[in-house]
This record gives sequence, structure tokens and C-alpha cells, in this order.
Amino acid sequence: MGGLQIPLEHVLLLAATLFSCGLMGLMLRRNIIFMLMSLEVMLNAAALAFVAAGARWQQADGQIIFLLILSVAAAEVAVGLGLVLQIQRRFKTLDMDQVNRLRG
Amino acid sequence: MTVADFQALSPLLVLAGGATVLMLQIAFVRSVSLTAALTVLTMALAALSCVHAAQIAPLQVTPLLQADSFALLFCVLFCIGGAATALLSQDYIRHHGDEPEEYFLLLMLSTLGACVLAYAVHVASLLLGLELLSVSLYALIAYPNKSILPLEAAAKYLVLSGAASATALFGFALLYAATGTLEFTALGQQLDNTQMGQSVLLVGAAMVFTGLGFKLSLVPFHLWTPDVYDGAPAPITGFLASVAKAAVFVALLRLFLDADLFRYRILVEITGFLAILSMLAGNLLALLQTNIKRMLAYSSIAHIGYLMIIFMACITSDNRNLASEAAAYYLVAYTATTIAAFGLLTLICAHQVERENVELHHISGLFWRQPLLGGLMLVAMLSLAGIPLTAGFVAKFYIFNAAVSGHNWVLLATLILGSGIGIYYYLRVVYYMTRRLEQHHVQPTVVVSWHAKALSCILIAGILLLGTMPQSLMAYLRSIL
Amino acid sequence: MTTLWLIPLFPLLSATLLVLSAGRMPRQLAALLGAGSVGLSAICVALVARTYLADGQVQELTLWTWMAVDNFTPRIAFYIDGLTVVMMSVITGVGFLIHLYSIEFLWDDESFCRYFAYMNLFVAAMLLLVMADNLLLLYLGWEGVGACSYLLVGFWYRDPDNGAAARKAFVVTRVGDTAMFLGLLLLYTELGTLDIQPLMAAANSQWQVGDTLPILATALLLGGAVGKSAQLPLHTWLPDAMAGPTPVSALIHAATMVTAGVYLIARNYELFLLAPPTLAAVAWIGLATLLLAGFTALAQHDIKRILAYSTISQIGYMFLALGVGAFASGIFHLMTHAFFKALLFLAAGAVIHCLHHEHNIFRMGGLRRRLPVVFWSFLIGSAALAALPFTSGFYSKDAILLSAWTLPGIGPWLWAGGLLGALLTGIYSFRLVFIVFFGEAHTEPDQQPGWRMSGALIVLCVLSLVGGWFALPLAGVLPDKDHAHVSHAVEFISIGTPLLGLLIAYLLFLGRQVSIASLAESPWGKALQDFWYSGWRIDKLYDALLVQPFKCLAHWWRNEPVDLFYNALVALSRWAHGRLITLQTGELRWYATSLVFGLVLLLAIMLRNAS
Amino acid sequence: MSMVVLIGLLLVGGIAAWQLERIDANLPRWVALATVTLALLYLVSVIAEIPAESFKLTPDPGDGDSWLLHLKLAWIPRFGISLELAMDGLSLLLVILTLLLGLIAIASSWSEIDFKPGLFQANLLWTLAGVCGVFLAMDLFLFFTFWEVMLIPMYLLIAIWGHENRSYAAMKFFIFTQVSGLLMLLSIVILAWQGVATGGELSFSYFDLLGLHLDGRLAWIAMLGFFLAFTVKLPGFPFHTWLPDAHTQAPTAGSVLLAGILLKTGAYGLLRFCIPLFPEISMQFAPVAMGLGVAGVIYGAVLAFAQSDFKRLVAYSSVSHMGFVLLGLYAWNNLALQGAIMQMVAHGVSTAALFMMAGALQQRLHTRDMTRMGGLWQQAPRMGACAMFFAVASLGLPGLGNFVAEFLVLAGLFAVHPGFTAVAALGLITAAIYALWMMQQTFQGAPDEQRQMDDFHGREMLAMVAMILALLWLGLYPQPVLDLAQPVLDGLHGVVTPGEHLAQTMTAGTGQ
Repeated sequence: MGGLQIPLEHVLLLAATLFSCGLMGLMLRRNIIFMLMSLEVMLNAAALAFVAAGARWQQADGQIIFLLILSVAAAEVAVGLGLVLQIQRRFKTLDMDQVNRLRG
Repeated sequence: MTVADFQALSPLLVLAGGATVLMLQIAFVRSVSLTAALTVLTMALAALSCVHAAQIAPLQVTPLLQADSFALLFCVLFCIGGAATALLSQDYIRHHGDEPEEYFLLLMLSTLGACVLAYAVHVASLLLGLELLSVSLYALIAYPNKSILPLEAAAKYLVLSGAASATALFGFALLYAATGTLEFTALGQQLDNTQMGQSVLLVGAAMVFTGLGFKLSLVPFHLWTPDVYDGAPAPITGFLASVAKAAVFVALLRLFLDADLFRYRILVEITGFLAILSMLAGNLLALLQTNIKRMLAYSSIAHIGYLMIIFMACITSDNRNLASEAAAYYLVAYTATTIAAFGLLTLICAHQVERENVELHHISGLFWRQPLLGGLMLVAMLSLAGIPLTAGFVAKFYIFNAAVSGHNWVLLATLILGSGIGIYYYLRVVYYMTRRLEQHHVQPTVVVSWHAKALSCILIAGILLLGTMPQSLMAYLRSIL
Repeated sequence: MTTLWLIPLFPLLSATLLVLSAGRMPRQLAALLGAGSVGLSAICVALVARTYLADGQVQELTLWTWMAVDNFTPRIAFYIDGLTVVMMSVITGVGFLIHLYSIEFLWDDESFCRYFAYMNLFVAAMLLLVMADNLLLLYLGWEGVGACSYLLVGFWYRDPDNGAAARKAFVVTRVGDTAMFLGLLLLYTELGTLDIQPLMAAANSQWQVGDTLPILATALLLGGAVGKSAQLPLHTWLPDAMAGPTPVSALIHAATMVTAGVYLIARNYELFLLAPPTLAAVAWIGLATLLLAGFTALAQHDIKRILAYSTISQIGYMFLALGVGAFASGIFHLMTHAFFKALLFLAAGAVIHCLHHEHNIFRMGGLRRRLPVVFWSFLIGSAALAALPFTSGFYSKDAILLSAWTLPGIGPWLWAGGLLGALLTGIYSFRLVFIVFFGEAHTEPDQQPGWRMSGALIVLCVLSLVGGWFALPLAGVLPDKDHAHVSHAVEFISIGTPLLGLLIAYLLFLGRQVSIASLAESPWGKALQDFWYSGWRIDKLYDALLVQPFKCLAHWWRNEPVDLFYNALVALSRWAHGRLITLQTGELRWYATSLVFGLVLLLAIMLRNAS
Repeated sequence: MSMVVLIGLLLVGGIAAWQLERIDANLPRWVALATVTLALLYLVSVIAEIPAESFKLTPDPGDGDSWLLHLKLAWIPRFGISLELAMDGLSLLLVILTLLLGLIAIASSWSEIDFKPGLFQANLLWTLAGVCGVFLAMDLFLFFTFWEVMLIPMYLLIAIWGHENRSYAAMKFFIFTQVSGLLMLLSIVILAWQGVATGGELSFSYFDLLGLHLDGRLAWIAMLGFFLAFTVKLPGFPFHTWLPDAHTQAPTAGSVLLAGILLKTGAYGLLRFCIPLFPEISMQFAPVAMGLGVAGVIYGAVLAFAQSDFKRLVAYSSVSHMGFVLLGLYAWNNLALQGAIMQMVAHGVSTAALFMMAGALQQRLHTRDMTRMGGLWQQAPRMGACAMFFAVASLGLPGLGNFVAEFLVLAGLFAVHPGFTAVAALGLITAAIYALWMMQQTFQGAPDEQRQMDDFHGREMLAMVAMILALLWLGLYPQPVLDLAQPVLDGLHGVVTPGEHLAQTMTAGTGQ
């Protein structure tokens, strides 16, 4: 291994920060595209945490999960972007506060 | 991989293979009937293959999947649920979507995801199953393109479900960091001798709970439920409420059982806490709903609350078998009932493209116009309300037994309170259905195809049989648990 | 004697037939059935009485066991002794005459059949009451006559006032009946039987004179007697009960039913002898009632109400007799009162019948020549009522007063009170005679009584005159006071008082020597008259104390106060629903936020628990 | 097997009535009539086969084989649940009452129903089947099943064929009974698992659970679960408020069934299950229960007087009368128990008749509001006479069934608790007040000369005369009923310590 050992806690903190950023984005942004991006950030934060944990235990499992998360995120985004297109076409807006027919 | 491994995984393989075949078929021939028939056939085959697989169960195939009777039982249930959804969807999707064939493909994949969840004993398989289920559902929810509501529902579901998945995954990552394993059993064993602080474990557990709780729509993670259920096409709502939820519940139960999380009182108490909140809030929210889909959405929250009692009942280890049996029976009964209820809504909406939701007054006098559908709804409502002679009652009775045997008095009290509130809105549906029709209030006619009729009959018979002759299923459950 | 069961059966059967005919039976047949059945009963009673008088043997007959639970085995069984014979004779004899009279009185009424059905049912119930061998069967008759009284008072149902009077009669007596009901429960619980003869034996063997339990039991029975016999404080129903047809008043509210209380006490006299305080209470209640009713009768305008108050007053005498231990005298007065009061009521009924249903005595007058038969009947009846010498009432009332005198201690006081009552009786009874039959005529009669009415009146006149000479077969059955050694002064005073009353009445109402008008116009006189006229304001008192509070309570509770609780639960659920549903805003960002809130909540619970 | 046939007959008859409506709208009521008659005849034939001396033998409450009929078929072995039916004198009495009142109910709805008559008669028959099941089931799970199943058709009867406010009334009825039913289910399950805890097999059979000892708080919870369920159904104060609404809104036949027999299931449950299963606790609880009974007697009577709706009045009178049942059951001595059973039968008949009367009036006048009646005697003397008869029956006139019942109850109660007896006896006065007030407002008073009204027809008169004769019979010769119930009570006395020893058990209980 050699080189600089980054302590696990630091990486987990970074991941947690990223995750929180994603959550904040989800809570604060109205535009569906930014929400999807925040979602990606969250997923990637989780993936990062897995990689770090895998490194700690000297296992490949973390990286494998990382790959799985990546593909899942890709699939989500694929569907998500499809929805974005449709929303733009049908609602004429991407502001999710406006896309609010279902409630109560 | 040995032959036995393949045999053990045969339901999953059949579904995966079926999906491929379906894709090819769609590429060559576009025919809804054919696609639907193939879907139902595949699922039936998958269900049958479970019997085949049961011969060698239990068998662990790779660290990821465990083929035991528990998993196979739910595979059968999910396949039947999927097949029923496919049957119900046919007319609906023909009128509500442009190119309906892929719908069945997605449904098949979704069912596959649910089955994988039933097999999952590892975080990776859990992740795969969950996401396969969810991503297919995003598309399924958004499938009808004649109305904008499905679109909104899908967008909401996608964003929130994604966030929940991310949360759960982050939680698992923390647990992994603390324990160094992703297998449920090993995870449980390592929990006690971790070197990291206890708070990491707790945060991880809380995040996993949040993620899975969201998928189960437990209070306080339930806000999305009515919107998504309301916007989604009715057959998919049924699938979402029954199969998707059951799959997540099974995975959660498996996680608790395999990792023996019942050791940690706080974790179990959290489930109890969420159960109480769900029972109360779900029933209260459903109380005055006039939109039947939303009402059923809230009621599903309450029902998951009832089901969560199982976790508390599992605290004493000698009660665990009874509790698992109760959970299994409840899921079977609940799936059948939910599919029946949403099936009815599907049939009502099938030919009306404009209709986005079903209000109570839309089913006014249904019992007199369409006795079969009325009967189906009556049975479904009584079963949901837990009236004897229906599946729902025996399920509730099971939970009563498990909880009494486990001395969970507070939960039982809440259960009774919740059921009391529940009667009001379930019976209100019955009341509307049996209202006398006034001449000026003309209701649109509902055309029901022969296979929908047959399915209705089967569902009525099934719910009643589960309620009156539960002994064989009970005996089977007891033998496998 | 196996024919005993025929006695109540005849009227019962007749009543059943009349009910089943549903009013379609021809009048002649209904009349024949109605009066004839009572006549047949009377013949049977006569046969029974002859046997009894001949051998003095108690006759018993058990029809069947009513119910048997553990040792509680009341039977449908009859017990005939001298007391019963007297009562049966009065009921069937006077009853037959009144039925006969009724045929003519109600001939034009549309509900002729219904009337006779009720009347026959009443006679049957009354017979059961007196023939019963156990208190439960007696209670059956007791309530049965109450129900028939209700039906007959409210016979003319179209006028709501009649209905109100009927209800009042039933409910007020029911108050007493409930006390009696509890008395029966107490007796059964303590003594293990309700059969009268074994009960008396058990009481005598288990209880001492003056024990609490017999006092309590007899007090409860007295409650029943007071209610049924219209004594203080439950007398208020009887004047109102005059809303029924006049023959009904004669039969039920003068001759038979109202004296049931007297019969009850006489029947259970051994029990009452064990409870001297109750017996004293009986005497005082009797005295208070007879005075109160006497004063009230002085101020009434309605011919039937005057007679009603006089009935209350006369039953007060019977109670007085019972209270002082002169049980036989009480029953004697019961019989003579049945004769003369039935006579008076029937005569009054004839007046009313001939005067287009006029009740107010001040619109009558001068009927002496126009209705001679009625006049003489009324005169004889009043004389007997006032206990003028050698009428039947004289003998019985005299016996009561002398018995009271002989009682040591309170006796003279009771005697003096009774004497005052006798004076009042003389005044009000002849006030009635003088106002109605003398003076100027205000209303002309449009018809004369027919042979049935006249016949009944004449027979009753004879009975009222000679009834005092009957020797009742009560020796050995009921105890009596020996008053042979009373000084002659006392006897003379007793005889003279009614005559004084007659004189006063003459002076006030006929002789014009003292202007009654000026007396009544004076402020004191007016107030007193109003006070008496209203029956000493007792009705108003009960209305304010009991009736209005009950109605208020019912009105207040009308909309189910208990539901307030359940409605509150519903409101709570709705409120909670309303609060929770506001969270469902449909905003995606808020939903995401809720996810975070949930996570924070779980973390908080977990970390708090861990620390 | 005969009991299964009996219940099955009613169920199948219901299905037949429902389906045969397609052929002819008049057919269902004939089918219903035939079914109930057939069931009655079948029951008679079954009874005839039982040797007469069996009716005199005391059945052992803990052993079904000593009962008149006993049947046990495996059903759900997982929970030790079986299809266990048994009949003793008490069940027999109540089943006969059920079937007879079923006939009355059918007669009372003969010409009333024009909407879906088939399903109406079907629901009627299913309710009867459910009630018969309740009276016969000896497996607690089965009992609960029947208990709930009789509610559904009753709910439908009210909700579909009820009057203007039927939705509210039906819902209230169902929620009250269902919630209390769930509490009972909880108690049943607790009881069964307590059987396991004390070393037995899991079983829901009454015969296995009788005599089981529960300790402390658990026993109280379990007992209260049963008590609430049965008291709600009885209905006892303060759980009665569903009753006036349900009665008012139900169609005539529904009211007849509800008052005549459904209420009796509550009393039956207390007598058969609640008290024998928890003897000590129940006897400790008795003063409270009796207090509720007395409160019900008075409260029901006062509210009955306050009503202007004919059916509501009768409904509140039921509350008052059933208070006597509660008193009788918890006084727990032979007299009081016999009185309670008599009250169940007599009240069933008298109230059914009054509801039939109410239905007949509503059908003719299209109102239940008594302020709009008055003087009806003139137009309908036969109705008036019948109403008068049942009014005086309901106020407890001696010679009629209700009096025997009330007297026995109070006589039994007096030995245990004279204070309660005295207060309850006030109910006799208040009963007179409301019953006579009812007569005044309807049949007496000034008649409306414009009004045209038919009197009772032959069919209605037949039903009325039958009930009049029944009440007279019960009032003058109740011995057959008493004799039928006596052996059962003898058996139960062996299980439950009588009320006289109340104080002793209480001191013993606190001493532990």
C-alpha cells in the first residue's frame, strides 16, 4: 500500500458531508434536474463510504458494491431523465413545486 | 455452480429467461395478448419451478442468495401476484398506454427483483433486488401517457425512493465499515466485537431503517405513499402495495432473523414504535378519504403497521416461529386482498381513459350493477377490516396470537384501536356500493372481460378459502419455519 | 269445592269473548254476556258462601303451580275463608248491579263491547285478588285491577285529560305497588314463602312483636295499601280518576278496588300485629286522610269529585279501624260503604245521565220532584254515608269510633278526630243533597232513568238501609275490638255528631239562616275555600317536587348525554385526521425533508437510548 | 351433525332466497318462510329423538359429552381450533326463540320490502344462522366467528333497507360491536395462551378452557374483554348508545331480530362464557356490573319517556329491560338467573311485537314521530288493543312473561343486594310512565278525522296473536322454560361461587 494512509474516519466524514449536501440539495432545489443530481451525489457518497470501508478491511466487496451502485445510479438517471423530458413536455416546467397535482 | 445451485435458483432463472424471451418477442411481434400470455405463463412456470427448487432447499448459492422454503414461498406468492397483476393490466394498459408490450416486460423484471429480495442474504443481493424492483416500478408508474398524474407520481417516487436507497446504502456502508462483512449472518455475529464506536453502528442502523422504512411506507416515512398510489395506474398500485412491500418486508425480516438483531432491544423497540405510529396515523389518515386509491394507500400504511408487530413478538426466541408464520400468513392474505381491491379499481378504470381516480360516489350502487365486482370489493373490504371468514381475519388472528404469546400489550391495544377506526372507512365503501341507485344518477357501464371475471372469482374464492380453510397453508407454514 | 275456579272464570271468559269479537258483537248479546257472566259468578259465590256459612270450613283449591324455582313455588290457588266470602259477595253482588246499570248508562256509546270487556276483566282480576292463596297471585290481581282501572278511567280516550287522569291513577298507585313489591321480596327472602297462611305462621314463629323486619315488611305492604286505597300521601289520583264513566267510579273507585288496601291489611293482620308502629301509622294515616278529604269535599263543585273525596275519607275510617285493631269493623265498614257509595255514585250517574253530562252541582238543583227515584236513592245513600242512625253506615262507623275510643293511650284522640270527620261527613253529604235536589232548578232533565238503572238503585237502597244488620262471618277469621263497655255518653256523642252535621248543612245550604255566600266572599273564607278546593295544594306540591323535575331530567337527557363521550371520540379522530392530512402537501421537497426528519427522529431515539 | 345441518339449512336457504329472486320477486319470502319452518321442524325432530330424561340431567359444564348434543370436528389443528358445537337446555331454548322470532321477522317484513327482496331475506336468514351458531358454538374461535358473522348481514339489513339516517346508524352499530368484539378476541387469545402457559395444549375449546386459572391483572383484562363485548351487545349502560340509532333506522324485520335475539346473544355470552370462565374475578366485579345494570334500568326508562320517536322509545325500553338481565346474571343465584333467562325470552317476544307495531305504523303513516299520531284507536282498534297489551306487558303486568322475569330477578337480587333491588324497582314505576305515555301519544287522544289508516290484516294479526299467547303462557305457566334451563344452571353453580359468598371471596382475594 504505501503512500499516504487516509484514516477511515476522514473518508466517512467526507462521505457523510457529501451525503448531506445531496440531501440539502434534495430539500432545497426545486428543479427536478438538480434534484436528480443531488440524488446522484447521495448515491455516490454511499458508494464512497463503501470503498473506504472495503479498503479498511482489505476486501474487494466495497469496490464491487461501488460498481453496483454506479450501475444502479445510471439506471435511475436513465429513467429519471426520461421523466424529465416528459415533465417538461406535459407540465411546461421543471419546477417540482409546480408539479403538485397529487396531494391530500 | 452445480446443478443443484441452478435448481435452487430456477425461479429466478425462469423469470430472467422469460424476460429475455419477452424482449425478443416484442422485437419481432407486437401483440399485447401474446405478451400478456407469455408473461402469465412465465410467472406460472416460475411459481412451479419453486416446487422443483423446494426439493433441495435449503441451499445457499454463493454468499448472496439463500434458497430456502421461506424464500421459495414468497417467490410463489410474488409470481402469483405478478401474474394476477398482468392479467388485470391487459385491458387497462391497452387503453391507457401507447405501446403496452414493454409494460409486461417491466412487470416481469419487477417481479424478478421481488424474488431476488426474497432470496437475499447479502447486502449486494438486497441492493440488486431492491433496485431492480424499484427502477422497473418507476417506469411502470409512469407508463400510462394519457394522463399527467402518473408522471408526477413516478417523478416523486423516483426521487424519494432513490434518496431512500441511498440512505439505506449509506447505512449499510457504515455497518460494513464497522464489521467488515456484508453477509447478514456474519454481520450479526460481528456486531458485538466491532472496534468502531457504537454510535457508528447506531447511525448505520438508523439509516438502514430509514431506507427500508421508506420502502415499506412506515410512518413517518409515509408521505409519498398516497400520492404515488394515487397517480400510478391501478394494477401497478396493487403490485406496489402488495408484492413490492411484501418483498421489502421479507428482506427486512430475513435481515433481523439472520443477523439475530432481536438481541438489540432498541432496534426491536424502534420497529414497535414505528408500528404504533403507522397503525394510528395510517388509519386516521384514511378516515375521511373519498378517493378510494388514496384511502387504500393510507390503509396499506396501517396494515404494514399491523405487520410490524411481528418484530416485537419475535423478541422471545421461542415465539419466533409463530411470529414468522404469522408474518408469512399475513403477507399471503394481504397480497391476495390488496390485489383484489386494486383489481376492482383497475376493472372500473380500464375502459375510461379520462378517469384518473376513483371516488366513493363512482362505485355507488356497484353491488347492484355488477354483482361480481361488488362481491369482490365486499370480500376485499371485509378482509381488510379483518372480519371472520376472510383471509384478513385469520391473518389478524395470527398476529393476535403471536403478540399475546409475546406479551406485546401496547401494540395489541393500538391494533384494536386502529382496527376500530379502520372499520369506518372500509364499511363506508361497502355502504356506497350497496346504495340504492337513483334514476338521475347514471353510472358509466363497466365492461368486464371473461378473464377478469375468472380472476375475480378466483380471488373471492381464495380470500374466503384462506379465511375458512386455513389449515393446510398453516400446516405448510409450520413445516417450513 | 271444585266450582271455585268458575267464579273468576265467568267474567274472564266473557271478557275474552268480548275482546275477540272486536266490537262487532250486537249490543244485546254483549250486555247479556257482560252482566250475565258477573251474575253467574254471583250465583257461584252465593253457593260458596252458603257452604261456608253452613260449616265454617276454609275451602282451598290449587289449579296449578305457577312457577317453581328452588323453594319458590307460588301456586295459582284459592283460599276461601270468611273474609274472602264477604269480599267476593260484595264484588259480584254490587258488581252485578253496576253491570246491570251500565247497560243502560252506556247503551249509546260506540265502544259498548270494549266497556264490558274491561269491566269483566276487572271483576275477574278483583276476584283473583281476594281469592288468592298467596301474595304473588294477590299481586297479580292487584296489578290487574290497576290496569283495568287505567283502561276504564281512560275509556273515553279522545279527551287527553281522561288519558292523563288514567295515567296518573296508574302511576301513583304503581308507586305504592312498587313498595308492596319490595315488601313481597323481603317477606320471601326472610320467610321463604309467599303463601299467606304459612307465611303468617312463619312470621309468628320467627319474629317477635316489634322486631325491625316485620315493621319494615308491613311498612312496605302499607305502601301498597296506601296507593291502592288512595290514602295520604298517595290519594291524589282518585279525584282525577272520576274522568271515567260513572258506573266505573261506582264499581272500582268506590266499592271494590280502592278498598283492596284495606283487604290487604286485614288479610295479613297477623303480620301487622307483629308491628305495632306500622299499625299506629295505619291509624294515623287513616285519620289524617279522613279529615283532609272531608275538608276538601266541602269545597268541591263537581258532584263526582265530592263523592271521590268522600270515598277517600271513608276509606280513612277503614284504615282507622284497622289501625286500632278493629279489623272486622274495618271490613264491615268496607261492605256497607260499598253499598251506599255505589248507590251514591250510581245515583249521581243517573243525575249526570239525565242532565246531559252536567257535573257541576251549582247548575243542578230542584231535582227532587223531577227525578224522584234518584232523589230517594241519593237521600238514603247520603244518610248512610253520614251515618244517620239505623242506616248501614251508622252501625259500621259507630263500631269504628267506639273501637278507637277503647284503644288505650292515643285512642281518644283518634276517636275525637273521627268524630270531627263524622261531622264533616254530615255537612258535605247533605250539602250535596240540598244543593242538587232542593232549591231552584238550573237544568232540566231530558230523560228518566230506565228500569235497569232504577232497579239497581232500588236494590242498593235496600242494601244501604239494611246492610248494617248483616252478620259477617268474620268471627275467628279477623280479630275485633270489644266495645260493649263503652259509656253511653260516648255512644250518644257518636250518634249525635252526624245529626249535628246535617243541621249545619241545613242551616248553611238550605235554611238561608247564615249566608254561605258572605262567608265564602271574606278574604279568609276565600283563601280557605281555594285551599280546600285544590285538595290542600298537594297536587301542586307533587307536581313541583316530582313531576316537573322528572320531566326536566328527561328533557335534559333527551339527546343522550352518554353519546357526548362517543361523539368526542369521533371529533378527536376527525381532528387528528385533519392535522395529519395537512402534512400531505404534495410537495416533493417537503417529502424529502420529512425523510430527514424521520431519520433524525430515529437517530435521536437510538442515541438517547444508547447513552 | 344435526346442529351443522340446522345452521347449514339456514345458510343454504338464504342463498336460495337470494337467487330465486330472479324468477319471481315474491318467491324469496316464501323460501325464507319455508326455510325457517323447516329448520324449526327439523329441530323438533332432533329434540324428539333425545330421550326425555336427558333434559332433566345436569350437564357438566366442563364436559360436552354430558350435554344434549355434542359435536367436535377438527378444523384448524395449528391452533387447536375445532368445529365444536354443543347444545344444552339453555342453547335449545334460545335457538327455539331465535327460529320463532325469525318467523315473526319474516312475517313483519312480508310486504315492506320492494328493493331486492331476495337479498333481504337472505340476510335475514344468514343473521339467524349466525345467531344459532353463537348459541351453539363451544369453541371460542368458532363462537367469535359466528359472533362477527351475524353482524355483517345485520349491518347490510340496516345499511341497505334502513330509513333516512341508516348510514350513521349502521356504522355506529358495527363499530361498537366490532371494537368490543376485538377486545373479546384478545381475551379469547389470552385465555388460550394461558392454557399453554399452565402446561396444556393450545386449545380454544370452552371445555378445555373452563376452570383455567389466570392470575391477577391478566385475568381482569381477559374478563373485561368478554364483559365489554357482551355488555355492548346487551346493551348495558353506558355502551348502549348504538342501540336507539340502530333500531330506529333498521327495517322492521331488522329491529325485530335485533331486539328479539341479537341482544340476547350478549346475555347468553355473559352467562355462558364471561362469568363461568372467570368465576372469582366476575364475582368481585359483580357490584360494578350490577351498578351498571341498575343505571341501565333507570336511565333507559327515563330516556324512553323523553323520546318522541316510537322506535327510539321502544329501543330505550330495551336498554331498561336488559338492565334487569345484567342484574340477574351478576346476582348469580338460581332465582335471579332463572329470572334473567325468562327476561331474555319474554323481552324477546314483547319487544319484537312492539317493533312490529312500530313498523306497521310507519308503513301506514310514513312516520315514527308520535307527536304526529294520536287517537289511532279509532281507525285501528285491533292495533290499539295489541299495542295496549304489549305496552302493559313491557311495564311488567303480572300474568305476562316480563313480570315473572322481573320478579325472579329482583327476588334473587334482593337476597344479595337489597339496595340495588330497591333502586331497580323504581324502574317498575318509570316503565309505567313511558309505556302509558307511549299509548297516550299514539292510540289515545283526539283522532285526526282526515286520516285513513288500515287496521291489522290477518297475517299481522296472526303474528300478534301468537306473541300474545306466548307472553300469556310465559306469564302464567313458565315452568317448561324454567325446567329446561334449570339443569344448566345447576351445572354452572358448580363452577361459580354464588353471590352470597361475595364478601368471602373478596377478602380471600385481597388476602393473597
